[in-house]
Formats: sequence, C-alpha cells, structure tokens
Amino acid sequence: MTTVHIPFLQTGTLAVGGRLLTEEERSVQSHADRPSSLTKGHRACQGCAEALAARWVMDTAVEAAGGKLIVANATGCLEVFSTLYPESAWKPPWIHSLFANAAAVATGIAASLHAQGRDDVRVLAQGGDGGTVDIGLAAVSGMFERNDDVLYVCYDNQGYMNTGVQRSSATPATARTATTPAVGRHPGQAFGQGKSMVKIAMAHEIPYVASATPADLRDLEAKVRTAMSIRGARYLHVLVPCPLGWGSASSASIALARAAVQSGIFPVIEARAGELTDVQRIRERVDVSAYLEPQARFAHLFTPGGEDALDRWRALAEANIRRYDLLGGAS
Amino acid sequence: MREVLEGSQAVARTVARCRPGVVCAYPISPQTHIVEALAGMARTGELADCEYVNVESEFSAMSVAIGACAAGSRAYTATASQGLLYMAEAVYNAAGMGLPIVMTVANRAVGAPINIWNDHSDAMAMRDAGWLQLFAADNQEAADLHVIAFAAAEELGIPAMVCMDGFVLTHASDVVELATADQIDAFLPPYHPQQVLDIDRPTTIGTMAGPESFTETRYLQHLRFLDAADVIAAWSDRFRAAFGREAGGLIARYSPDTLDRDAQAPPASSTDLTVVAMGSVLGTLQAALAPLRAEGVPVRLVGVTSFRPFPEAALREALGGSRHVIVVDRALELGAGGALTGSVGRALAGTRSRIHSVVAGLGGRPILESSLEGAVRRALAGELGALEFLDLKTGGVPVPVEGASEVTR
Amino acid sequence: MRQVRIHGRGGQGVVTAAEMLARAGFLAGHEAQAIPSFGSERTGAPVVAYCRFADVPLRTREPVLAPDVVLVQDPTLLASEHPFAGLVPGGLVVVNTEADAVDVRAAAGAEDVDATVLTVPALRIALARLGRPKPAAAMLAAYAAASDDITLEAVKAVFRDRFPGPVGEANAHAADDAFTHIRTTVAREGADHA
Amino acid sequence: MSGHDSPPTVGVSTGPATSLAYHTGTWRTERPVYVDLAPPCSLACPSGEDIRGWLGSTQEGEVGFEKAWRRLVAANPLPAVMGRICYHPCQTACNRGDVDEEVGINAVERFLGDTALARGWALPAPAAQSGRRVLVVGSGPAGLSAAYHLRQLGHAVTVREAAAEPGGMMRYGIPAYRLPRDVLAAEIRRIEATGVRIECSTAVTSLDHAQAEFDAVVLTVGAGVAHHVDIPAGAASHIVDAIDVLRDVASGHPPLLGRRVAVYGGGNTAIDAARTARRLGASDAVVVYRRTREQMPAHPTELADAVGEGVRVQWLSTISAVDGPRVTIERMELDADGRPHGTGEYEELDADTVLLAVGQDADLSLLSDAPDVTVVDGVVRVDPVSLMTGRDGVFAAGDVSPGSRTATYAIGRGARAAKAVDAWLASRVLPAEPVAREASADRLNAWYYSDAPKQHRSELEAARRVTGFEEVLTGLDAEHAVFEARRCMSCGSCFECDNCYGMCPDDAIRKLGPGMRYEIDYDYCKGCGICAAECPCGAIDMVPEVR
Repeated sequence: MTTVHIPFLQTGTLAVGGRLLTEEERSVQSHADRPSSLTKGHRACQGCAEALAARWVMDTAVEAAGGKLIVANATGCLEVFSTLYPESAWKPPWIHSLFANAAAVATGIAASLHAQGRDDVRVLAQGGDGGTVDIGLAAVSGMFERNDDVLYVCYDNQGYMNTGVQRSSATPATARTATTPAVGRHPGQAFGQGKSMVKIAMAHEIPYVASATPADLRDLEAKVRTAMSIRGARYLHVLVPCPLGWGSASSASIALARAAVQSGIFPVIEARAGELTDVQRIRERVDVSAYLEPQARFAHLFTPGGEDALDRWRALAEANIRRYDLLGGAS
Repeated sequence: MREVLEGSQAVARTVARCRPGVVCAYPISPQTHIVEALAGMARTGELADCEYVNVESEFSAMSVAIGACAAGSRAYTATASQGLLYMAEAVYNAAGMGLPIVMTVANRAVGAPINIWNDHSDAMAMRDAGWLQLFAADNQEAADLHVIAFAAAEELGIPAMVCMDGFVLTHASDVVELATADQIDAFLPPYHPQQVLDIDRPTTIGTMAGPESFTETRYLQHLRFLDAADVIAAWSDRFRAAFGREAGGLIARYSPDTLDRDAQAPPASSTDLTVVAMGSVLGTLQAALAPLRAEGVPVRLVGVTSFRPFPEAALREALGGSRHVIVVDRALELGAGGALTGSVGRALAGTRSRIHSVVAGLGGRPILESSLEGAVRRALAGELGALEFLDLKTGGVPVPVEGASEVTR
Repeated sequence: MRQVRIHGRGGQGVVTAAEMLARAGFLAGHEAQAIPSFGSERTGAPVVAYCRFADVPLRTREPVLAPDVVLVQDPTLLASEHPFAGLVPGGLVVVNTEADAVDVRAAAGAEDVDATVLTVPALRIALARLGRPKPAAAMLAAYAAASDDITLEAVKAVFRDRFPGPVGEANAHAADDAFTHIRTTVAREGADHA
Repeated sequence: MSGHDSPPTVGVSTGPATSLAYHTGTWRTERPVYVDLAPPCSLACPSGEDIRGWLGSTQEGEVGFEKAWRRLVAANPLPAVMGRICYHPCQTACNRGDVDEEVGINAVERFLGDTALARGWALPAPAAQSGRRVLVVGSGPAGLSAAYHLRQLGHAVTVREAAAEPGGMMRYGIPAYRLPRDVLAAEIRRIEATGVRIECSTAVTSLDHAQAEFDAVVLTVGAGVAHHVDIPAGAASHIVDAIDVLRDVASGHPPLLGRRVAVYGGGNTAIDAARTARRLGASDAVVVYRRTREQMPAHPTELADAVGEGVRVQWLSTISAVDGPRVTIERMELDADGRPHGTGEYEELDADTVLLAVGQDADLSLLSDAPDVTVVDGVVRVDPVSLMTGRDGVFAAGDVSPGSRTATYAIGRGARAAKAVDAWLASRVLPAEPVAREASADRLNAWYYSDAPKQHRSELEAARRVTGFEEVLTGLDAEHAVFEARRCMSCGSCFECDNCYGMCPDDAIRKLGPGMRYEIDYDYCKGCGICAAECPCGAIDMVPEVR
C-alpha cells in the first residue's frame, strides 16, 4: 500500500490534516489554497460522496501534474450536477462528450498532446459505474489494452443514480433499485450477478490498478499520486456512497464507505501489471450489518426472512477477507 | 503530377498532407484501404507528428477524434455504413460541440440485409447530425475535397464528412493529380481551434443545456450552418484559384455542350430536362447523357456537392426553372422516395418544376449508362413516374431453395 | 476508348492486374481507369476487374459490359464465368492456359465468337519466375504483345514501380517471357481468329 | 448572415468555476455551527484547569511547553506538586478511556511542572496594585491557591501559617515518597516570588484582629486534626492518630511504631500511614476497613502500591477494642443498601500500634470570637457562590469549608475564593460558575484517534511500562509527554484537523489559517452534515435552519 508515514499527531493519518503537520506531511485537501478543482456551486445532492471524491482525486492529480491536467468526463451525475449551462463547477480544462466514451475521448486528448509534444500535460478520465462498467466498458477496455497514457477514475455508486436509481452491473446483491424492486422471493438485485471492474482492469495487466474510498483520504491521495507518477493506462476505482440511491443519511457517506471497508465488503487494493501488490487491512472489523443497515436499499434484509441474505453477505465478506487477506493473518 | 492511383490511396495521401495530429480508425469495408495507407505512412514517418490510434470501435474512433480535436489537434477518421451508425451518437456530439473533425465516409449500404456495397444510406442517416456533407463525384474530387473540408470545417467550427462512393471510388484507380504537401501547406491554414482544452486558459466543454437554452443553442448552430454554404463556396473558389481545377463548391455545373464540369456553365432553362445527382453516378451520367445531347435533346446535368448544408439557392439557380427534374438517388426514404429528392423537392417547392425520383444503385447494383439514358428518354416521353427504381427486377428477390418460402407474408 | 475485362480468382492478383494495366496504359499515354470487382475478396472465388483507356478523360463508372479485351487468368473460369460475354466483335481474348485456342473456345462454348484468342502459359511462367501463382505480369505482357494499347516496357515499369527489387524484376522477367511467347507463337502459327 | 457572431459553441462551453453564481445554501434544512464544549476532563477537574488547552499546547512540542505551563498555572500554581499527588479525576472522566486508555493527564502535568522548575519559569507578573490587603489564613493548597490568585489580581496578600513550614497537608500529611519536599518548596517559593508574603509559625487567633489589619480574610486552615472514634482501649494500648504520625515523619521526627501496625480507616491517609509504617520498619502493616474494596475512598492506585509494598487489608472489619497488643475485630456484612453492619463474629489481631485514620477535622479555634461565622458538621458554612462566611469580608475555602477534601479541590476553591474576594472588594456581584455543555463521548468520532502508527504505539507502550505515567514515580521525558498530550482528543473543541474542510462535498468551508480555525460559507453549504459527523471531537452542531 502506498503508505504515508505521518507521525502520530493527535489523529494520525486518518484525518484530513492537523495543525501539527509540516507542509510536506499535509494532504492536498488540507491546504487552504488547495486547487478545489470541483468547486462550490455544483448541484450534487447533499452528502454526495462522488462530488467529494472527485475533488479529492482531481486536486491530487492537478498537484501531481503541476497544474497541467485535462479531464474527460462521462455522462452521469458528476457531469450533470457540475455543468448546467452556463455554469461550470470545474476549474481545470474539462470536457464532457458522451456516456460511453470518456476513456476514448481521453485517449484522443492524450494522442493530441503527444502529437503536439506536450507530454507534460496529463490526462484524467472519469465516470460513474454505469459509464465505466456497463456502457463504457468497451472504450475503457480499449484504452487499457492500448496502454494509452490516461488515468481513468471510476466513481462507483453502484447504480444509475442520475436516471433515478436503476440497477447497473455494479449494483450489489440484494440492493433495491427501481429496476430490482425489493419484492418477491429474492428481493432486490440477484446474487451471482455483477462484475468486478477492478479485476477486469487487472486482467488487462495495465501498469496500475487501485481501489479506494472517501473513508481514507490519504490512501486515496497516495494512490492518485502513485498513478500520476506512472505513464500508460491506469485505473482507480473509488466507492462513493450515494445518499439518494442508497437511502442513507447525507451525513453518513463517509461512515458508510468506512463500514464497507471495515466489514470486508469493499477490498481496498493496489495492483501493478495485473499482480496484486498491496491490500489495506481491516482496522476495526465490523459486521456487514454496520454497512447494510443504515441503507434503505437493504431495509428488507432487516425484516423477518432477511437472515439468509445477511448470511450470504457475511459469506461475501469472508470470501474477500480470505482472498485479499484483509485481516493480515496470512503474512 | 498526374498519376494513376487507387481512390483510397489518393485520399490517404491528401489527408496525410493536411497534417492531421491524430488519426484514429476502426476497419470497415470499403474504408479500409484509406486507413491502412495512413497507418503505413504513420509508421514510415511520411505522416509526421501524428498519432495513429487503432481503436476498438467506430464509436471510439469518433470519440478519440473528439478528444483530439478538443485538445487542439487536427483530427481525422474514416468509416462507412454500420460503422457510421455505430458512431452515430458521437457524430452528433462532435457537431454539437463544434469540433471540426474531418471524416471520410466510404459510402455503403446499411443492413440488414448486410451488404458491403455502395449506396448513400449511411450518409443519409447522418444528414441531420450537424456535419458538413460533401460528396465526391470522382477520385480527384474525393482527394481535393478533404483539403477544402479541413479548411471550411476549421473556419466554421463544424465537422465535415467527405463522402465518396464505396468501392466505386475507393477501390477504383484513376488518373489523379494530388495536391502536394507544399501546396496544401500554402493553402490550408494551420489549425487554430476556436475552443481548446488549454491548461493556461481552462474552459469547460460539453455542458448540459436545459430547456431554457437548448433551443437557442440549436438556433445558433443553424445560423452557423447557414454561413457554412458561403464558407464552402469561398474555399472552393480559393481552391480553384490555387490548383486550377474544380473541386467542391455547393453545386456542380456541367457544360451543356461537352458535359464537362464547368463552374461557368449557364443555368439550365425552363425547357431543359435536368438530371440532378450526387456522387460518382455523375460521371456515368456524363457519359450517358452525351448521346442525348448529340441528338439535340435538351438535357442538362447538375451535381450536388454539398448535401449538408443543402444549397437550395444555388441549386435553384443552376436548374434555371427546368420543368423536368430527374433526381438520381442512391438512397431511399422508405415509403417516400429518394433521399436527395426530398431535399431537391424542398428547394423547388413553389416552382413549376416537376420532379422525378429515380432510385438507383442500391447496395452496389451497377448503374448503367443505358439505364440512365432510358430513364431520360422515358421522362421526355412523359412515361417516367414520380418514383422509379432503376433496373428493378420484377418478381422480387429469388426465394431461398429451402426453408424460408412460407415465412414472409 | 478501349475497355478491358479481367477474369481471375481471388488471390491471383486480378485487382492488381487491373490497376497495373491502368498504370501501364497511363504510361503509354492514355487516360486510364481501373475498376476492381467489389466483393469480399475471398481467396479462390471468381473475381472480375475492369480497365478502360481513352484519350479523353474517363467519366463513366459503370462496369465494362462490352469489352474490347478480355484477360482470363484462370482457365477453369472459361466454362463458368462467360468470359466471351459482351465481347465486341473482333475483340481480343488472352487466356492463361497450357491448352490452345481451340480448347479455350470449346471450354467457353465460344467456338463461333468473332474474336482473337491467344493463350499463354502465364501460370507456368509465373511459377518459374516468381515462384508464386501470380500471373498478372505475364498476362499483361501477353496483352501488350498482341495489341498497341500498352507496351511491354510500360508493363515492366509499373511492376517494377509497384514491387521494387527482386519481385519487380521477377515480374519483369515473367513479362518478357510471356511477351516473347506470344510474339513467337503468333509469328509461327498466326493468331486464332474465328 | 450578420448579427450572429457568437462562436458556434455557445450553449456548450463555459468558463471555469462559473458555478459560483449558483448559491446552493438555499437547499439547507440544517446548518453546521462550530461550538466549544467543556471536555469531561475539565468538568471533572476540581482545580478548574483548562486541561484540553494546556495539553493542546504541549502537543506542539518544545515550542509549546512554556505556553502549556502558563495555561496550566492560570488555574493551578502548583503543577509539579499536583502532577504528583492529584488523584486525577480528569483521567477517570477522560473520553479516551472509551477508545483505548485515558490520556495520562497527570503525568503530563507533572512533566510541565518539573520542566518549569528546572527552567526557572516565573509565574505571571501580577496585575497593577489594587491597594487592597487580603489575609489568607493557612498555607495549604487552598490557601496558596487563594493567595496566588489574589496576588495575580493585584492585591497585597499575606499568608499566615501556624506551622513552621508552609504547605499544610502537602507538607505534613503527604509522605515524601509521594511528594518530595524540594518540589513543594520550589513551587511555594515561586508563588512568594510574585509578591505573596508567607509568614510561618504565625497562628491567627482572632478574626476581629485580622479584619482590622486586612480588607478581607480567607480562611483556609484545612482539616489537620484527626477525627476520633471511641474504641474501648486498655491502658497499655498504643493508639495514635495517623495524621500525627505523618506530620511527625514530615517534620523529621519519625515515631517508633513497632513491628506490627494496624491502621484503622479506608481513606488515603490510612494507606499513606500503612505505607509509612512499612517504611518505618513495620514488617506487618494491616489496614482494617469496615467496608469493601469497591467502597474504599482511598485511591485505587494508592491501594495497589500499598499492597505491592506488602500492606495487607482486612476488609469488612471494625476495631471494636484494643487491649495492649491485642486488637479485637468484628466481622461486618453489607446490607441491601451496601451499608456495613456488625455480625457479632470477632477475631483478634496483634498490633504494636494502632493508627487511627478515620477522618480529620478542622481546627476552628480561630472562630471563637466570631459567632456569626457558623459551623455545620465541623466545617464553616459559606455561600456556595461567593464562598463568603456568615461574616462580611471573611471567606473560606479548602478542607475547612464544605466539599471534597482533596488538594485538587482545595486549589480550585482557593481560586474561586480569590475571585469572590476580588468581586467583593470591588462591590461586584460574583456570578455563579456557568454550567458548561459537556463534550460527551457520544459526540466524538473516535475512528480518527486510534491511528497511532505502530512504531509510535509500541513506543508508547514501552514508555508506559517503564515510566508508568499514573503509577510510577519517575516522570515522563519530553518526547513521551508530547506523545501523551497528543493522545488528547480535544473533546468538544476544534483542534484544526481539517476534516470538515477536507470532507465538505460542496467545498463550502474556508480554512482561515493556523489557529484561526474555519468558517462555513453558508452561501454554498447544503447542510449535509458530513462535517459534523466526521468531526473527531464533536465540535460541530447541526442546528435546524430557521429562515
């Protein structure tokens, strides 16, 4: 894991900053003059973790690139809430073309910059899970396969929230969405469906793949920084809790991301050239219910008859813990 | 230098001399020879300072072009048929964002049934995408149109398709004289994007426009499109002046005597029967109408070079009030008639011209001089209908030997 | 205007032959046009290509329906592909075969067609010179030997231009061989005129 | 085609950061508000120390030590002393106990106190002379605290002490192994250096005389007289007051107690006496206590140390008779309310000396000429706000007045008395101490606190093993003191961790710079509440938006 060694200063590494930190030890987000690449006035829902993670990612990338960053954005919440004409909440040069083509647009930008001899300018593409895992997968895969010099960031809120919370192939099992209602014998999204974009990215053996959450800013910043230090195709998958789609309190977005990691549901990993190189260990293990129960989309799991599904969730967590050694017992 | 070249080679070399910064492509017949040639030139260095990107679909081809163009590069791709439709969403998008990409469309039918041969269905499907659509009559023009297309598109901030008939032109070898790199450098201004993703002057491109601004956005796009006709005409004039040959323009006029292309040819007269067509069939028409002219038949030929924007005024002027207008159409609006006919009809609405739509050459059916001549003769005899399918086989399509006969009621 | 139709099979270089012919005609001072058949180009399938020469610019895009010259690169096509179809009276037919003109007419069912039929062992020549079954250069040279449309030198030049180095030289040698074969045969036996 | 020169991209492109024109603050139904709440440590500190504050300065390391000490002595002028003898109720209250272990506040206090002594830091210069003279009677913790604070306020202060040395119970009640006399002396000297005049061996016998001489009088005479119980005792019995033993030891006249010593009582004095007995050579020191371990008022760490030194405790036992070396003990049992009752079962214990440590009383002989100063339950009755006795201008604090009898409490009451005197002298009404909102544990987001990197954590553990903040006699070194201070969670008060600033999805919080904290931009804040939820220390309230 890309660790940041911060001396224990009241809060250690989990808080955003700290008055006792030296300039070098500070996170990008803690700087009073941080770029705020996605600035105020955007129209994301209250407590939108995507808006938050996007600022974190882009601010770090902007700093890593010395301010020379161009961003291509897929259609989706992130695009809609940030750029309703004539207003834009973005500071770096930014383009939105279509839902499925952010990766390809980014490739085009990178190709153009290379042709212009401007390899100092870096390219970041970003989109939601729909634009990445579903409709945009071909373009993402093509960008990976060619090893184009693009950092692609997926903000995974596990569904089509922009269109009113429909199921995507990143929607977790049992989750209620508008197209996987919580009715019938197997309420919500079916078990056994969906795909892991992180594994798909790793299978391309691109130079760098990582996952992160807004529950650990420093980890996220370090991964963006690492990604920006590498040339070629890179992929960062960020889990972003969605108060609207998840049916959670707007104030709970960080806490849910934390619970996703601490329950073993969302492995936070790093991989290079297809090989897993590091995992973030669980720090304070919690039961999956700590992650699921605050979310209305899982409310049916906590009514009589939901026990079996909860057990299957626990099994998923156990499987992740085993597969990624999330408790650190194996080494 | 005059030389014999395959149409695709002529286009590829000309495009290369326009110095694109990014070329991206996904193979589809009959566009392949163009992008293969460009790939070769990118490897040999003949196409310098250019990124050649092999993408995984036409959709990504256009998307890469969008990114490249927005980042300040002259961007080029080529496609055809299903590929054009597969990238359709991005085709509209490029135009909406005002990115002056140039794309060759090697015109081909659209399936099903799948058919790799020529007609204009693909380009017609994209006629309202907001692109300039310039149709080449021959390979010389196909090559030259790319130079004009880059110039006009970049001045306008509107992307441009250069349409050339698949196989009929792309795979045919003709005597052509290509614009040299030096000539193009002197003619075509360097690409100065009207908007660009610039780290020093950041901008947001591709915002959402709500009901309060979308209509105005489209209206402004429309006005720009109206400007486009003048810009295309101006660049075509400059091209003629610089290169000494006809290319582009809005409408191709043909001499009544020689049937050669002649920008100075007089308009047709009201008593003339005028054939209007687009693309390579114009050459066949030149040959087919010659015997009629020799007989003293008052037949004229007018070509449409710019299908989008559609030059209604220039067309009306060239037709000179011809009472009989035959539109030879290589695409069909199902249930209506020829696709070009529709636009010609709108241009002639309110005039006394009678329009015949002759749909010909669908899916690669050869268009024969004799058939065209016959159609004109029938029109003169008052026997040509408002809509005819040239060389239509009566009795329809042969039924498969086994299995399918009872199915298709 | 002179119109040429070339019959062959995918992989024999039919399209190349048409283009080379157009180039050779251009070198010989004509306007020229080559129109390949438009197919999916599967190896072994029958393929047709066309070529026109004229001394005025060529406009038409229709396929050649009434050829002045027909080149048949594969004798197995004689029976199935109607190579004599549309041939103008007195036209020239050059066939790559070891057989003679009489056999060719018989195979094509064209015993009574008004045409000059020449045969040339272009495949043998190609195999000998190139080591590959690419008879185009030999066929074009045979055509040059039998008409004034193009010259042997033009044929050799366009192949050398397209295939610089040994391949071009081998094609040039094949062209020489075929040219010599036709001139020798015609001088000895006279052409087959029906 | 004129009149439409706009670029073709109108409606598609726009300038960066133009969203500032859109104020999302109108979406809000709740607004975040920064608050400063009282931490449980301070609420529990009888001395009223701003513990969070001085720990905060200590966190800064070397540059913050003196500032920390100055924040500390703003309440308590005896940090080196209290860093040793305080039973640190602050630590019992510390929220960090819920996370891992409470912060070793007392050890840090001692570190600061010792550092100040070693470096010779002076107490703050007093305010300008008020021209008023105040007498403080007694130089125990309450008296010294009152004198110090009165002096800080600009008054001329005289302390009169009946004993030969100043310090009261700190000097004569607490064994030297817990409080070295040089430390006490140094901190008292430092108070004197601010202008406080301490007159020893000077008993005040008349309140009237005192009031004639001074504008105000503060009684802090303590409770140095042993409380007595009636135990049937034979003539040969050797029964002495534990407090006297401790005083004698402190005065350099250790008594002979014998080999076997029984101590009767359960308070800290009992434990001190037992441990002192061990130091004086008793091979067998038994504490006889009538209740259980859980009920024992002595501090558990003191008990543990005592047991560690070989002191035995006989639980649920009372001494019913002493006859020579023979002590009769009755077994007790607890009733349903937890009160002990005799069982009628007896046993015997051999003891050369019985030390009585069943409580101490105030010496109120001074009040013989002051009937208006009323005494209830052995202590002087005072107004709970002004600490004034029944007589105008006479105040009381410390053990002589109601309340807890610890040095820590005495210091707090002394400071309060100083304020009261000051107000009275100025004819001001002293307001009651405000009831502060507590930064309770449920406000905290403890996730952020336990992230001590392993190497540091192990250092901490090692430090604890070796130096044992709470229990061992040696103090922390600077590094460990800083580390320990940094474990403070700053409950209820922003310590500028940047969480709110960094985690605002709407970029609606401004960071104002070091020490200046943050400002919420309500033009844009949507009121999601992430800042409040993720504030480690609970320093943000979400309050309903009333427009």
